[in-house]
Amino acid sequence: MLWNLPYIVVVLLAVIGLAIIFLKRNLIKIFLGVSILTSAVNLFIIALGYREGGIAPIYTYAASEKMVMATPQALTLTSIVIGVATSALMLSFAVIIYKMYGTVNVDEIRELKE
Amino acid sequence: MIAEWIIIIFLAIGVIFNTLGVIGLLRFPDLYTRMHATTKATTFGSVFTTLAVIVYSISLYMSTIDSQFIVLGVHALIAALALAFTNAVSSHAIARAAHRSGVLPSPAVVDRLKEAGR
Amino acid sequence: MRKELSILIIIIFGLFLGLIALDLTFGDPDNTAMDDYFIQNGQEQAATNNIVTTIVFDYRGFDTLGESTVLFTAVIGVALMYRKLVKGDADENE
Amino acid sequence: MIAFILTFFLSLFVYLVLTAGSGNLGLWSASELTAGVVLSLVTAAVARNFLCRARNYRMANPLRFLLIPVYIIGPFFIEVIKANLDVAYRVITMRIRPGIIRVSSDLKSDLGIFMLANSITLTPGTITVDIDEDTHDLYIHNINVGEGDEAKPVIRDHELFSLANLPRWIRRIAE
Amino acid sequence: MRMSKIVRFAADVLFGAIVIFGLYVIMHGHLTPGGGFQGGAIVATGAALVIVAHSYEEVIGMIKKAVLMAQESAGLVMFAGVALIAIGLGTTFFFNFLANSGSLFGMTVPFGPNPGELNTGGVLPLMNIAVGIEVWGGLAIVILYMLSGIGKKEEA
Amino acid sequence: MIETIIHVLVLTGLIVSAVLVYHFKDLLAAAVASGLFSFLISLEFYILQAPDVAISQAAIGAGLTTAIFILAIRSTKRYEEDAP
Amino acid sequence: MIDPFYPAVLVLVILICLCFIRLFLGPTAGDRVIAVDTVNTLTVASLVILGLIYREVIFIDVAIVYALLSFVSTLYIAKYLGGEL
Repeated sequence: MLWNLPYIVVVLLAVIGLAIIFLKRNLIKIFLGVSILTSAVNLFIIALGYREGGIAPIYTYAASEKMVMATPQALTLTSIVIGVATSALMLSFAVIIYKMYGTVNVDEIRELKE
Repeated sequence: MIAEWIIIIFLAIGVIFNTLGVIGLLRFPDLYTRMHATTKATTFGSVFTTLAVIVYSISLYMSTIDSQFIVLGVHALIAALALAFTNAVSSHAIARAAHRSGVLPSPAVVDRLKEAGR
Repeated sequence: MRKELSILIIIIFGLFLGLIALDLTFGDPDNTAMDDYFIQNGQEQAATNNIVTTIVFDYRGFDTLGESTVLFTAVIGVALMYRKLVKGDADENE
Repeated sequence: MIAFILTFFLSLFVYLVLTAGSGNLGLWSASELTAGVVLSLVTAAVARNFLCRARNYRMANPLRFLLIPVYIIGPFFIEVIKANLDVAYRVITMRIRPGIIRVSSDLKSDLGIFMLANSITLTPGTITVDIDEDTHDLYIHNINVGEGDEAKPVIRDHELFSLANLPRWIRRIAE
Repeated sequence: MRMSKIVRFAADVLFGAIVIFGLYVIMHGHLTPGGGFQGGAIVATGAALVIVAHSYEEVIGMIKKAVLMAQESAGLVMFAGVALIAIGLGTTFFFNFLANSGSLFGMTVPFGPNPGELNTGGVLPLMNIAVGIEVWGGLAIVILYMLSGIGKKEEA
Repeated sequence: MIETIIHVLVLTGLIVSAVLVYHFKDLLAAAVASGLFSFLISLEFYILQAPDVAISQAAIGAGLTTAIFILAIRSTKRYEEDAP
Repeated sequence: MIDPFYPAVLVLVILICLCFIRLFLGPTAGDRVIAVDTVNTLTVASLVILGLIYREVIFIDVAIVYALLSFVSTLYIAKYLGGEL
């Protein structure tokens, strides 16, 4: 019914995230792009496990009903929490770079490093 | 049967006020008047759609004595309360921040806060 | 020059991903043997209703141990970096 | 110590509301009740210095707590409905006359100021923009300033509400 | 600087509610959606709410970094310890030795949305609590340190 | 049928908010759009029957990620200067 | 008797999409923030109704989390805009 529209959306989101990473020169903007890319990957993993007409993998009613695959959800669950910690780490790198060089533009940082 | 009509009426009220809120968000001239539309109308509308859910859960509990509908109604009520509480405070915070950052109400007959010099 | 190259790389990568995406089918996954095992046996083996928690902490607990270690390390990294950044702050908390 | 006990009972109440309908001891099961007591102790240990920051225990009286739902369902809700019809009218006709005016109230406690500010934000075509921390005067943005109100330096709080006298209710609850 | 009085009062009231709700999510992780990661993140966000409503100097007096750091380490150690007990009992790593044993957390679970059977799940509730404590401490301390980075900067 | 329309609308919103993150020069606005992206992807997880992940994404994306980005923007600078 | 909920949630999602216009246009950052705040409110309402449509009681927890915690990011942005952070 939906064909594979979610996968197309995942591809578009990944392309937008990559475009931000490649084309923008501001470090904070680049980290926003990284977080978008992470979310796209999470959405891809969840969409892989979706079954048409399935219910959530929690036994609220009796068993033997069609359930959505549970392993992708378990993997995504931890990856989101890890994602915020790593993005905090990246942002603290950005803050330190700003302290040292006075800018967060990657081109200027590269020039200043010479 | 009465419950169905109550649900339909509540949903209609909720949807209409949400729509008016979003139209106000798009139509009003400056930030503060937009905030009037969003804060009051959308909070009211969302609380009413949640009330429809609560009425539905009560009617289901009346017909089938199943304790999970108590859970449904109570949690929806908590969601509505949290929504009203946080929306009021956050709109105050945004209005204060906007006024401090220099966004003044553009059509305004009087601005006592600016006269107070804060 | 570099900008055009970047755009080219992005377009190629996007087309590559798009070809993969067109191959997959949404809403009907193929290999589900492992998940079916988890869904059918998870409830009685671990006595839980939530299969996701069962997988996170029981069947794949080793993964979770690794990930919580990653979380710990990232937080320690942030703490060390900021403790070096803010000198006068170190004495009021130790 | 009083703060600890108050936080304990409030969080126990919230937990019991969250888990209502789980068993047959009243509405709760035995394990839920045990867990509720333990978790409320943890919450009280963590949050005891936050809830009762002002060290003002006037609200410990349960009768005042029971007045809050009455306030929300009764006069407050009527004012909310009127304010929403007013906003709907202004959205459709765009007939607005906005301005920021100053409102004085003689409420002193934190809860009173908080309830008045939130009632003003949600009800009569007004939004609380700022608060004077010393005199507790509120600066509010009114979407339709009444004729002649822009000349007055200060407006009393009960002049804003037309159907029910909300400040009097708040004074009865919080002062 | 701190925010206005209304926001501060709301933050103080909501902090308790968020903490008890986060603990509810942690405790019911094996019955309803939720668990250690989600509940810990919710409580940490509550801590972020308190941090944003007050000034940095007040926050330092209320929330101690050393406590949060100890909490994070204790969570990780507890998580690994529960997994190691299984080896001590002669089974494999991460074996759910408490499930269906009849003792603490050892009941079998019926079907239902909120059956109130908290006493189930074997070691899963213990692990949920451990991970919850770890995530709570970790994410709260991230916010606190990132706030400390800007506290002294602008005046210099 | 209506479910499909809802699904398509949410997916469209995801793409639009991601494009807005790319478009804004003001980093604060970009962070706001990123927060909106987090909310919508949480709604998408909810529709895909993953409530665990939806809670996680709502807690993290709604509160913490935006807060961390705002703190970092405050520590550095707000506007992204135009690269030559 | 689940019929009236479907059109309601459809309208809510359409309204969410309309808020993007203000997010895109908004001359100041404050306008964008109130657009996001509106999206939060509408999303909580649609989450509650969707939870009812799926007949899953436990899904309502997500809406509570949402309603409680979207407040925090709004406060951070407001504090930054007001120059108090």
